[in-house]
Amino acid sequence: MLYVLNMTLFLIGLFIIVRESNLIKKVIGLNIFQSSVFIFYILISKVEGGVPPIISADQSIYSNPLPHVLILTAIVVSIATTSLALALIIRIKDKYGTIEEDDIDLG
Amino acid sequence: MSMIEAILLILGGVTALIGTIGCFKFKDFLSRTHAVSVVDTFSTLLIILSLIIHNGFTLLSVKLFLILIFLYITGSTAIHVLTQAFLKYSKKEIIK
Amino acid sequence: MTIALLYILLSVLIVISIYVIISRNLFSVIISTTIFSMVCALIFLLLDAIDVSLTEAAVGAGISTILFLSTIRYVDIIATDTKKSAVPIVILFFLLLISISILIYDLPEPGKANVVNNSQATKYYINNSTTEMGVPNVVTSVLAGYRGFDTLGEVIVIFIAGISVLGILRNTKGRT
Amino acid sequence: MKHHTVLRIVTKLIIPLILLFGLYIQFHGDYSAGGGFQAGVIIASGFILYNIIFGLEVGFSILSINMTKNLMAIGVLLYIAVGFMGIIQGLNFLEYNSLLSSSKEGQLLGIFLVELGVGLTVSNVMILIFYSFNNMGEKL
Repeated sequence: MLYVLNMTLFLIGLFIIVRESNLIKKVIGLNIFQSSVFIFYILISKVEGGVPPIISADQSIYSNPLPHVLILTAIVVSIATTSLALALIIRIKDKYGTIEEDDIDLG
Repeated sequence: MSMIEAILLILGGVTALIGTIGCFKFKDFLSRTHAVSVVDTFSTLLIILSLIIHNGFTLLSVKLFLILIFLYITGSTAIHVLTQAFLKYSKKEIIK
Repeated sequence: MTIALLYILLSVLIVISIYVIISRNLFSVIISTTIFSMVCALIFLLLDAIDVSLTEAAVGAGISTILFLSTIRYVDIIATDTKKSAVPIVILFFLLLISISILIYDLPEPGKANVVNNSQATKYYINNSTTEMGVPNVVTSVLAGYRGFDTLGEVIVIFIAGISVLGILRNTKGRT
Repeated sequence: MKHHTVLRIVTKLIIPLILLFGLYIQFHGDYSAGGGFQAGVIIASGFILYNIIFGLEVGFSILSINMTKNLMAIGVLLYIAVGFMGIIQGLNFLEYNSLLSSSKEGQLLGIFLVELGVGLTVSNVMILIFYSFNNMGEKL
Protein backbone atom coordinates (compact mmCIF):
# COMPACT_ATOMS: atom_id res chain seq x y z
CA MET A 1 0.00 0.00 0.00
CA LEU A 2 2.87 2.40 0.67
CA TYR A 3 3.88 1.98 -2.96
CA VAL A 4 0.38 3.03 -4.09
CA LEU A 5 0.60 6.28 -2.11
CA ASN A 6 4.06 6.83 -3.56
CA MET A 7 2.78 6.28 -7.09
CA THR A 8 -0.10 8.70 -6.46
CA LEU A 9 2.52 11.32 -5.62
CA PHE A 10 4.37 10.39 -8.83
CA LEU A 11 1.21 10.90 -10.92
CA ILE A 12 0.35 14.21 -9.21
CA GLY A 13 3.80 15.47 -10.16
CA LEU A 14 3.24 14.35 -13.74
CA PHE A 15 -0.20 16.02 -13.71
CA ILE A 16 1.30 19.36 -12.69
CA ILE A 17 3.91 19.12 -15.44
CA VAL A 18 1.30 18.31 -18.10
CA ARG A 19 -1.51 20.69 -17.16
CA GLU A 20 -0.04 23.85 -15.66
CA SER A 21 0.91 26.62 -18.03
CA ASN A 22 2.97 28.62 -15.52
CA LEU A 23 6.62 27.64 -15.95
CA ILE A 24 7.60 27.99 -12.27
CA LYS A 25 4.79 25.65 -11.25
CA LYS A 26 6.00 23.24 -13.91
CA VAL A 27 9.45 23.22 -12.29
CA ILE A 28 7.87 22.61 -8.87
CA GLY A 29 5.93 19.70 -10.38
CA LEU A 30 9.22 18.31 -11.65
CA ASN A 31 10.61 18.54 -8.10
CA ILE A 32 7.64 16.61 -6.70
CA PHE A 33 8.09 13.99 -9.42
CA GLN A 34 11.78 13.59 -8.54
CA SER A 35 11.03 13.36 -4.82
CA SER A 36 8.61 10.49 -5.38
CA VAL A 37 11.29 8.57 -7.26
CA PHE A 38 13.78 9.22 -4.43
CA ILE A 39 11.29 7.94 -1.84
CA PHE A 40 10.71 4.81 -3.93
CA TYR A 41 14.43 4.02 -4.00
CA ILE A 42 14.80 4.52 -0.25
CA LEU A 43 11.67 2.42 0.47
CA ILE A 44 13.10 -0.65 -1.23
CA SER A 45 16.47 -0.21 0.50
CA LYS A 46 15.01 -0.53 4.02
CA VAL A 47 15.72 -3.84 5.77
CA GLU A 48 13.54 -4.80 8.70
CA GLY A 49 15.43 -4.69 12.00
CA GLY A 50 18.33 -2.94 10.29
CA VAL A 51 20.16 0.18 11.43
CA PRO A 52 21.75 3.04 9.42
CA PRO A 53 24.79 1.74 7.49
CA ILE A 54 27.52 2.87 9.87
CA ILE A 55 29.54 -0.15 10.93
CA SER A 56 29.72 -0.77 14.68
CA ALA A 57 30.79 -3.81 16.66
CA ASP A 58 27.44 -4.75 18.19
CA GLN A 59 25.29 -4.71 15.04
CA SER A 60 25.01 -7.21 12.23
CA ILE A 61 22.01 -6.11 10.09
CA TYR A 62 22.29 -2.88 8.12
CA SER A 63 20.03 -1.20 5.59
CA ASN A 64 21.22 -1.34 2.01
CA PRO A 65 23.72 1.53 1.44
CA LEU A 66 23.86 1.41 -2.35
CA PRO A 67 20.53 3.23 -3.10
CA HIS A 68 21.50 5.84 -0.47
CA VAL A 69 24.63 6.69 -2.46
CA LEU A 70 22.72 6.96 -5.74
CA ILE A 71 20.00 9.20 -4.25
CA LEU A 72 22.51 11.35 -2.33
CA THR A 73 24.18 12.42 -5.54
CA ALA A 74 20.86 12.64 -7.41
CA ILE A 75 19.48 15.22 -4.92
CA VAL A 76 22.45 17.54 -5.39
CA VAL A 77 22.30 17.13 -9.18
CA SER A 78 18.56 17.90 -9.06
CA ILE A 79 19.16 21.24 -7.38
CA ALA A 80 21.74 22.09 -10.05
CA THR A 81 19.31 21.26 -12.87
CA THR A 82 16.50 23.17 -11.11
CA SER A 83 18.67 26.26 -10.95
CA LEU A 84 19.42 25.88 -14.67
CA ALA A 85 15.66 25.72 -15.38
CA LEU A 86 15.07 28.83 -13.26
CA ALA A 87 17.80 30.70 -15.14
CA LEU A 88 16.10 29.77 -18.42
CA ILE A 89 12.76 31.04 -16.99
CA ILE A 90 14.31 34.42 -16.19
CA ARG A 91 15.70 34.55 -19.74
CA ILE A 92 12.25 33.73 -21.19
CA LYS A 93 10.67 36.48 -19.10
CA ASP A 94 13.34 38.87 -20.36
CA LYS A 95 12.73 37.99 -24.00
CA TYR A 96 8.94 37.43 -24.21
CA GLY A 97 7.63 39.39 -21.22
CA THR A 98 5.64 36.50 -19.74
CA ILE A 99 6.17 33.08 -18.21
CA GLU A 100 2.73 31.67 -19.05
CA GLU A 101 3.17 29.00 -21.68
CA ASP A 102 -0.15 29.84 -23.36
CA ASP A 103 0.66 33.53 -23.74
CA ILE A 104 4.14 33.26 -25.24
CA ASP A 105 3.99 34.74 -28.72
CA LEU A 106 6.61 33.09 -30.88
CA GLY A 107 5.77 35.09 -34.01
CA MET B 1 12.41 5.11 29.97
CA SER B 2 11.66 6.55 33.36
CA MET B 3 8.50 8.32 34.48
CA ILE B 4 9.96 11.85 34.40
CA GLU B 5 11.13 11.54 30.80
CA ALA B 6 7.73 10.32 29.65
CA ILE B 7 5.90 13.11 31.44
CA LEU B 8 8.24 15.75 30.01
CA LEU B 9 7.91 14.35 26.50
CA ILE B 10 4.10 14.24 26.64
CA LEU B 11 3.95 17.77 28.10
CA GLY B 12 6.21 19.02 25.29
CA GLY B 13 4.01 17.42 22.64
CA VAL B 14 0.81 18.79 24.18
CA THR B 15 2.18 22.33 24.40
CA ALA B 16 3.33 22.20 20.77
CA LEU B 17 -0.16 21.04 19.79
CA ILE B 18 -1.75 23.91 21.73
CA GLY B 19 0.50 26.38 19.94
CA THR B 20 -0.49 24.99 16.55
CA ILE B 21 -4.20 25.18 17.42
CA GLY B 22 -3.69 28.78 18.49
CA CYS B 23 -1.99 29.54 15.16
CA PHE B 24 -5.15 28.42 13.37
CA LYS B 25 -7.72 29.79 15.84
CA PHE B 26 -6.63 33.41 16.22
CA LYS B 27 -7.77 35.98 13.68
CA ASP B 28 -5.00 38.58 13.96
CA PHE B 29 -1.48 38.10 12.56
CA LEU B 30 0.28 39.43 15.65
CA SER B 31 -1.61 37.23 18.11
CA ARG B 32 -0.93 34.22 15.87
CA THR B 33 2.84 34.79 15.93
CA HIS B 34 2.63 35.41 19.67
CA ALA B 35 0.91 32.08 20.27
CA VAL B 36 3.39 30.17 18.13
CA SER B 37 6.56 31.79 19.48
CA VAL B 38 5.77 31.58 23.20
CA VAL B 39 4.58 27.98 23.11
CA ASP B 40 7.36 26.91 20.74
CA THR B 41 10.07 28.06 23.15
CA PHE B 42 8.57 26.09 26.02
CA SER B 43 7.89 22.86 24.10
CA THR B 44 11.44 22.66 22.67
CA LEU B 45 12.80 23.16 26.20
CA LEU B 46 10.65 20.30 27.56
CA ILE B 47 11.40 17.86 24.73
CA ILE B 48 15.16 18.44 24.72
CA LEU B 49 15.28 18.28 28.54
CA SER B 50 13.61 14.87 28.37
CA LEU B 51 16.13 13.65 25.79
CA ILE B 52 19.06 14.94 27.88
CA ILE B 53 17.78 13.06 30.95
CA HIS B 54 17.39 9.94 28.82
CA ASN B 55 21.01 10.06 27.61
CA GLY B 56 22.66 10.91 30.90
CA PHE B 57 25.85 12.97 30.99
CA THR B 58 27.45 12.12 27.62
CA LEU B 59 28.69 13.91 24.50
CA LEU B 60 25.24 13.49 22.94
CA SER B 61 23.68 15.53 25.75
CA VAL B 62 26.13 18.37 25.13
CA LYS B 63 25.17 18.34 21.45
CA LEU B 64 21.47 18.44 22.37
CA PHE B 65 22.13 21.41 24.65
CA LEU B 66 23.89 23.23 21.79
CA ILE B 67 20.88 22.48 19.56
CA LEU B 68 18.63 24.05 22.21
CA ILE B 69 20.72 27.24 22.31
CA PHE B 70 20.80 27.46 18.51
CA LEU B 71 17.02 26.99 18.28
CA TYR B 72 16.45 29.72 20.89
CA ILE B 73 18.62 32.23 19.01
CA THR B 74 17.28 31.54 15.51
CA GLY B 75 13.64 30.99 16.43
CA SER B 76 13.21 34.22 18.32
CA THR B 77 15.05 36.13 15.58
CA ALA B 78 12.79 34.65 12.90
CA ILE B 79 9.64 35.70 14.78
CA HIS B 80 11.12 39.18 15.34
CA VAL B 81 11.86 39.61 11.62
CA LEU B 82 8.38 38.36 10.64
CA THR B 83 6.73 40.89 12.94
CA GLN B 84 8.96 43.71 11.69
CA ALA B 85 8.06 42.84 8.11
CA PHE B 86 4.37 42.80 9.02
CA LEU B 87 4.58 46.24 10.65
CA LYS B 88 6.44 47.65 7.67
CA TYR B 89 4.44 46.16 4.80
CA SER B 90 0.96 45.52 6.23
CA LYS B 91 -0.50 48.60 4.54
CA LYS B 92 1.16 48.07 1.18
CA GLU B 93 -0.21 44.53 0.66
CA ILE B 94 2.95 42.93 -0.73
CA ILE B 95 1.31 39.50 -0.77
CA LYS B 96 -2.19 39.50 -2.19
CA MET C 1 4.80 1.88 14.33
CA THR C 2 7.25 3.09 11.69
CA ILE C 3 4.94 1.87 8.93
CA ALA C 4 1.95 3.79 10.39
CA LEU C 5 4.06 6.94 10.62
CA LEU C 6 5.15 6.47 7.00
CA TYR C 7 1.51 6.26 5.89
CA ILE C 8 0.73 9.55 7.67
CA LEU C 9 3.77 11.34 6.26
CA LEU C 10 3.11 10.17 2.67
CA SER C 11 -0.50 11.38 3.01
CA VAL C 12 0.83 14.77 4.15
CA LEU C 13 3.00 14.87 1.03
CA ILE C 14 -0.04 14.17 -1.17
CA VAL C 15 -2.06 16.92 0.55
CA ILE C 16 0.77 19.41 0.00
CA SER C 17 1.05 18.51 -3.68
CA ILE C 18 -2.74 18.92 -4.15
CA TYR C 19 -2.39 22.36 -2.57
CA VAL C 20 0.32 23.11 -5.15
CA ILE C 21 -2.18 22.27 -7.91
CA ILE C 22 -4.97 24.45 -6.45
CA SER C 23 -3.07 27.53 -5.29
CA ARG C 24 -2.48 30.38 -7.73
CA ASN C 25 -0.12 32.39 -5.53
CA LEU C 26 3.48 31.46 -6.38
CA PHE C 27 4.78 32.66 -3.01
CA SER C 28 2.65 30.21 -1.02
CA VAL C 29 3.41 27.46 -3.54
CA ILE C 30 7.15 27.92 -2.93
CA ILE C 31 6.77 27.94 0.86
CA SER C 32 4.71 24.73 0.68
CA THR C 33 7.47 23.17 -1.42
CA THR C 34 9.83 23.88 1.47
CA ILE C 35 7.50 22.02 3.85
CA PHE C 36 7.39 19.20 1.28
CA SER C 37 11.18 18.89 1.42
CA MET C 38 11.22 18.81 5.22
CA VAL C 39 8.62 16.02 5.32
CA CYS C 40 10.67 14.13 2.71
CA ALA C 41 13.72 14.46 4.99
CA LEU C 42 11.68 12.99 7.85
CA ILE C 43 10.67 10.02 5.69
CA PHE C 44 14.31 9.36 4.72
CA LEU C 45 15.28 9.53 8.40
CA LEU C 46 12.65 6.93 9.32
CA LEU C 47 13.93 4.64 6.57
CA ASP C 48 17.52 4.62 7.95
CA ALA C 49 18.96 6.88 5.24
CA ILE C 50 20.58 9.51 7.47
CA ASP C 51 22.98 10.88 4.84
CA VAL C 52 20.16 11.36 2.35
CA SER C 53 18.04 13.01 5.03
CA LEU C 54 20.77 15.51 5.84
CA THR C 55 21.23 16.33 2.15
CA GLU C 56 17.51 16.78 1.53
CA ALA C 57 17.14 19.07 4.57
CA ALA C 58 20.08 21.24 3.50
CA VAL C 59 19.31 21.33 -0.22
CA GLY C 60 15.51 21.25 -0.40
CA ALA C 61 14.76 23.56 2.49
CA GLY C 62 17.80 25.81 2.27
CA ILE C 63 19.22 26.49 -1.17
CA SER C 64 16.17 25.57 -3.27
CA THR C 65 13.87 28.04 -1.46
CA ILE C 66 16.40 30.85 -1.84
CA LEU C 67 16.71 30.22 -5.58
CA PHE C 68 12.95 30.08 -6.14
CA LEU C 69 12.43 33.28 -4.13
CA SER C 70 15.20 34.98 -6.11
CA THR C 71 13.39 34.01 -9.31
CA ILE C 72 9.94 35.35 -8.38
CA ARG C 73 11.45 38.80 -7.96
CA TYR C 74 11.51 38.99 -11.75
CA VAL C 75 8.11 37.47 -12.62
CA ASP C 76 4.44 38.00 -11.72
CA ILE C 77 3.56 36.53 -8.35
CA ILE C 78 0.03 35.44 -9.39
CA ALA C 79 -0.25 32.60 -11.91
CA THR C 80 -3.17 32.79 -14.35
CA ASP C 81 -5.57 29.87 -14.66
CA THR C 82 -5.02 27.47 -17.54
CA LYS C 83 -7.56 27.06 -20.32
CA LYS C 84 -6.87 23.32 -20.66
CA SER C 85 -9.61 21.03 -19.37
CA ALA C 86 -8.50 18.78 -16.53
CA VAL C 87 -11.06 16.00 -17.12
CA PRO C 88 -9.30 13.91 -19.84
CA ILE C 89 -5.95 14.12 -18.05
CA VAL C 90 -7.51 13.03 -14.73
CA ILE C 91 -9.27 10.05 -16.38
CA LEU C 92 -6.04 9.02 -18.09
CA PHE C 93 -4.10 9.27 -14.86
CA PHE C 94 -6.66 7.22 -12.93
CA LEU C 95 -6.30 4.43 -15.48
CA LEU C 96 -2.52 4.72 -15.16
CA LEU C 97 -2.75 4.57 -11.34
CA ILE C 98 -4.91 1.43 -11.47
CA SER C 99 -2.54 -0.33 -13.86
CA ILE C 100 0.51 0.65 -11.80
CA SER C 101 -1.20 -0.56 -8.62
CA ILE C 102 -1.81 -3.97 -10.20
CA LEU C 103 1.85 -4.23 -11.18
CA ILE C 104 3.04 -3.10 -7.76
CA TYR C 105 1.68 -6.19 -6.00
CA ASP C 106 4.69 -8.10 -7.30
CA LEU C 107 7.05 -5.92 -5.25
CA PRO C 108 8.08 -7.13 -1.77
CA GLU C 109 6.69 -5.44 1.34
CA PRO C 110 8.85 -2.51 2.51
CA GLY C 111 11.37 -3.74 5.06
CA LYS C 112 11.13 -7.37 4.02
CA ALA C 113 13.04 -6.96 0.79
CA ASN C 114 15.90 -9.32 1.45
CA VAL C 115 16.14 -9.65 -2.32
CA VAL C 116 18.00 -6.36 -2.54
CA ASN C 117 20.26 -6.94 0.42
CA ASN C 118 21.37 -10.32 -0.85
CA SER C 119 23.13 -8.84 -3.83
CA GLN C 120 26.83 -9.61 -3.86
CA ALA C 121 28.03 -6.02 -4.23
CA THR C 122 26.21 -4.74 -1.14
CA LYS C 123 27.45 -7.63 0.97
CA TYR C 124 31.02 -6.94 -0.16
CA TYR C 125 30.74 -3.23 0.70
CA ILE C 126 29.36 -3.87 4.20
CA ASN C 127 31.85 -6.61 5.06
CA ASN C 128 35.02 -4.97 3.75
CA SER C 129 34.55 -1.24 4.33
CA THR C 130 36.34 -1.13 7.69
CA THR C 131 39.09 -3.62 6.86
CA GLU C 132 40.00 -2.23 3.41
CA MET C 133 39.46 1.50 3.92
CA GLY C 134 39.13 2.09 7.67
CA VAL C 135 35.92 4.06 7.10
CA PRO C 136 32.95 2.95 9.25
CA ASN C 137 30.37 4.95 7.29
CA VAL C 138 29.63 2.69 4.31
CA VAL C 139 27.90 5.46 2.36
CA THR C 140 31.09 7.56 2.34
CA SER C 141 33.31 4.65 1.40
CA VAL C 142 31.05 3.63 -1.49
CA LEU C 143 30.62 7.25 -2.62
CA ALA C 144 34.28 8.22 -2.68
CA GLY C 145 36.05 4.86 -2.82
CA TYR C 146 34.30 2.00 -4.53
CA ARG C 147 32.20 4.16 -6.86
CA GLY C 148 34.58 7.09 -7.21
CA PHE C 149 34.28 7.23 -10.98
CA ASP C 150 30.50 7.67 -10.69
CA THR C 151 30.92 10.57 -8.27
CA LEU C 152 33.43 12.21 -10.62
CA GLY C 153 30.71 12.30 -13.27
CA GLU C 154 28.20 13.82 -10.85
CA VAL C 155 30.64 16.54 -9.79
CA ILE C 156 31.29 17.40 -13.42
CA VAL C 157 27.51 17.63 -14.02
CA ILE C 158 27.20 20.15 -11.16
CA PHE C 159 30.20 22.10 -12.51
CA ILE C 160 28.65 22.29 -15.99
CA ALA C 161 25.30 23.40 -14.54
CA GLY C 162 27.08 26.26 -12.74
CA ILE C 163 28.85 27.33 -15.95
CA SER C 164 25.57 27.18 -17.89
CA VAL C 165 23.71 29.39 -15.39
CA LEU C 166 26.54 31.90 -15.65
CA GLY C 167 26.41 31.82 -19.45
CA ILE C 168 22.61 32.19 -19.63
CA LEU C 169 22.29 35.05 -17.15
CA ARG C 170 25.27 37.03 -18.42
CA ASN C 171 23.28 38.34 -21.40
CA THR C 172 20.10 38.94 -19.38
CA LYS C 173 19.04 42.37 -18.17
CA GLY C 174 16.69 41.06 -15.47
CA ARG C 175 13.86 43.58 -15.80
CA THR C 176 11.49 43.33 -12.85
CA MET D 1 19.11 46.04 5.42
CA LYS D 2 21.04 48.72 7.28
CA HIS D 3 18.58 49.34 10.11
CA HIS D 4 17.84 45.78 11.25
CA THR D 5 20.10 45.77 14.30
CA VAL D 6 18.85 42.49 15.79
CA LEU D 7 19.19 40.67 12.49
CA ARG D 8 22.74 41.92 11.90
CA ILE D 9 23.96 41.01 15.37
CA VAL D 10 22.38 37.55 15.30
CA THR D 11 23.83 36.92 11.85
CA LYS D 12 27.30 37.84 13.06
CA LEU D 13 26.76 35.45 15.95
CA ILE D 14 25.59 32.41 14.01
CA ILE D 15 27.65 32.53 10.80
CA PRO D 16 30.76 31.10 12.53
CA LEU D 17 28.56 28.35 13.96
CA ILE D 18 27.18 27.49 10.50
CA LEU D 19 30.66 27.38 8.96
CA LEU D 20 31.97 25.29 11.87
CA PHE D 21 29.09 22.84 11.46
CA GLY D 22 29.81 22.63 7.72
CA LEU D 23 33.49 21.83 8.40
CA TYR D 24 32.46 19.22 10.99
CA ILE D 25 30.18 17.55 8.44
CA GLN D 26 33.01 17.66 5.86
CA PHE D 27 35.80 16.17 7.97
CA HIS D 28 33.78 13.86 10.21
CA GLY D 29 31.99 12.27 7.27
CA ASP D 30 34.03 9.07 7.59
CA TYR D 31 32.61 8.25 11.00
CA SER D 32 29.07 9.68 11.01
CA ALA D 33 26.55 11.07 8.54
CA GLY D 34 28.05 13.59 6.18
CA GLY D 35 30.44 14.15 3.34
CA GLY D 36 31.42 16.62 0.69
CA PHE D 37 28.01 17.21 -0.88
CA GLN D 38 26.21 18.10 2.36
CA ALA D 39 29.11 20.18 3.70
CA GLY D 40 29.34 22.17 0.48
CA VAL D 41 25.66 23.06 0.61
CA ILE D 42 25.80 24.07 4.30
CA ILE D 43 28.87 26.28 3.85
CA ALA D 44 27.27 27.89 0.79
CA SER D 45 24.13 28.65 2.79
CA GLY D 46 26.28 30.42 5.41
CA PHE D 47 27.83 32.67 2.74
CA ILE D 48 24.41 33.30 1.17
CA LEU D 49 23.02 34.39 4.55
CA TYR D 50 25.89 36.87 4.88
CA ASN D 51 25.21 38.23 1.40
CA ILE D 52 21.48 38.63 2.06
CA ILE D 53 21.95 40.53 5.30
CA PHE D 54 24.94 42.75 4.51
CA GLY D 55 24.45 43.29 0.79
CA LEU D 56 26.20 41.92 -2.27
CA GLU D 57 28.91 44.61 -2.35
CA VAL D 58 30.22 43.62 1.07
CA GLY D 59 29.93 39.95 0.07
CA PHE D 60 32.01 40.49 -3.08
CA SER D 61 34.85 41.94 -1.02
CA ILE D 62 35.08 38.62 0.84
CA LEU D 63 34.49 36.15 -1.99
CA SER D 64 34.45 37.72 -5.46
CA ILE D 65 32.86 36.17 -8.55
CA ASN D 66 36.25 35.43 -10.09
CA MET D 67 37.33 33.69 -6.90
CA THR D 68 34.26 31.39 -6.94
CA LYS D 69 34.88 30.55 -10.60
CA ASN D 70 38.50 29.62 -9.85
CA LEU D 71 37.68 27.63 -6.71
CA MET D 72 35.00 25.51 -8.36
CA ALA D 73 37.40 24.59 -11.14
CA ILE D 74 40.09 23.79 -8.55
CA GLY D 75 37.71 21.35 -6.84
CA VAL D 76 37.13 19.32 -10.01
CA LEU D 77 40.85 19.45 -10.85
CA LEU D 78 41.76 18.18 -7.37
CA TYR D 79 39.47 15.19 -7.89
CA ILE D 80 40.96 14.39 -11.30
CA ALA D 81 44.51 14.90 -10.00
CA VAL D 82 43.95 12.33 -7.25
CA GLY D 83 42.72 9.97 -9.97
CA PHE D 84 45.83 10.52 -12.08
CA MET D 85 48.15 9.84 -9.13
CA GLY D 86 47.19 6.18 -9.54
CA ILE D 87 47.98 6.16 -13.27
CA ILE D 88 51.41 7.74 -12.71
CA GLN D 89 52.40 4.88 -10.41
CA GLY D 90 51.18 2.21 -12.79
CA LEU D 91 47.79 1.43 -11.25
CA ASN D 92 44.23 2.14 -12.36
CA PHE D 93 42.53 5.54 -12.51
CA LEU D 94 41.25 6.57 -9.03
CA GLU D 95 43.07 3.77 -7.22
CA TYR D 96 44.15 5.23 -3.88
CA ASN D 97 46.41 2.42 -2.68
CA SER D 98 49.57 4.07 -3.96
CA LEU D 99 49.13 7.45 -2.28
CA LEU D 100 50.89 6.41 0.92
CA SER D 101 53.12 3.50 1.90
CA SER D 102 50.39 1.53 3.65
CA SER D 103 47.38 0.65 1.56
CA LYS D 104 44.75 1.44 4.22
CA GLU D 105 46.15 4.90 4.97
CA GLY D 106 46.38 5.56 1.25
CA GLN D 107 42.66 4.82 0.92
CA LEU D 108 41.88 7.19 3.84
CA LEU D 109 43.95 10.00 2.31
CA GLY D 110 42.35 9.44 -1.09
CA ILE D 111 38.82 9.62 0.31
CA PHE D 112 39.75 12.77 2.28
CA LEU D 113 41.11 14.56 -0.80
CA VAL D 114 38.21 13.50 -3.02
CA GLU D 115 35.64 14.71 -0.49
CA LEU D 116 37.54 18.00 -0.21
CA GLY D 117 37.32 18.47 -3.99
CA VAL D 118 33.60 17.67 -3.99
CA GLY D 119 32.96 20.12 -1.13
CA LEU D 120 34.89 22.94 -2.86
CA THR D 121 33.04 22.45 -6.14
CA VAL D 122 29.55 22.17 -4.67
CA SER D 123 29.85 25.14 -2.29
CA ASN D 124 31.30 27.45 -4.93
CA VAL D 125 28.78 26.41 -7.61
CA MET D 126 25.91 27.19 -5.20
CA ILE D 127 27.41 30.59 -4.28
CA LEU D 128 28.01 31.38 -7.96
CA ILE D 129 24.40 30.50 -8.85
CA PHE D 130 23.17 32.79 -6.07
CA TYR D 131 25.40 35.62 -7.32
CA SER D 132 24.17 35.14 -10.90
CA PHE D 133 20.51 35.25 -9.89
CA ASN D 134 20.89 38.50 -7.99
CA ASN D 135 23.49 40.38 -10.00
CA MET D 136 22.85 40.02 -13.70
CA GLY D 137 24.29 41.56 -16.80
CA GLU D 138 27.78 42.85 -17.41
CA LYS D 139 29.02 42.42 -13.84
CA LEU D 140 29.23 38.63 -14.05
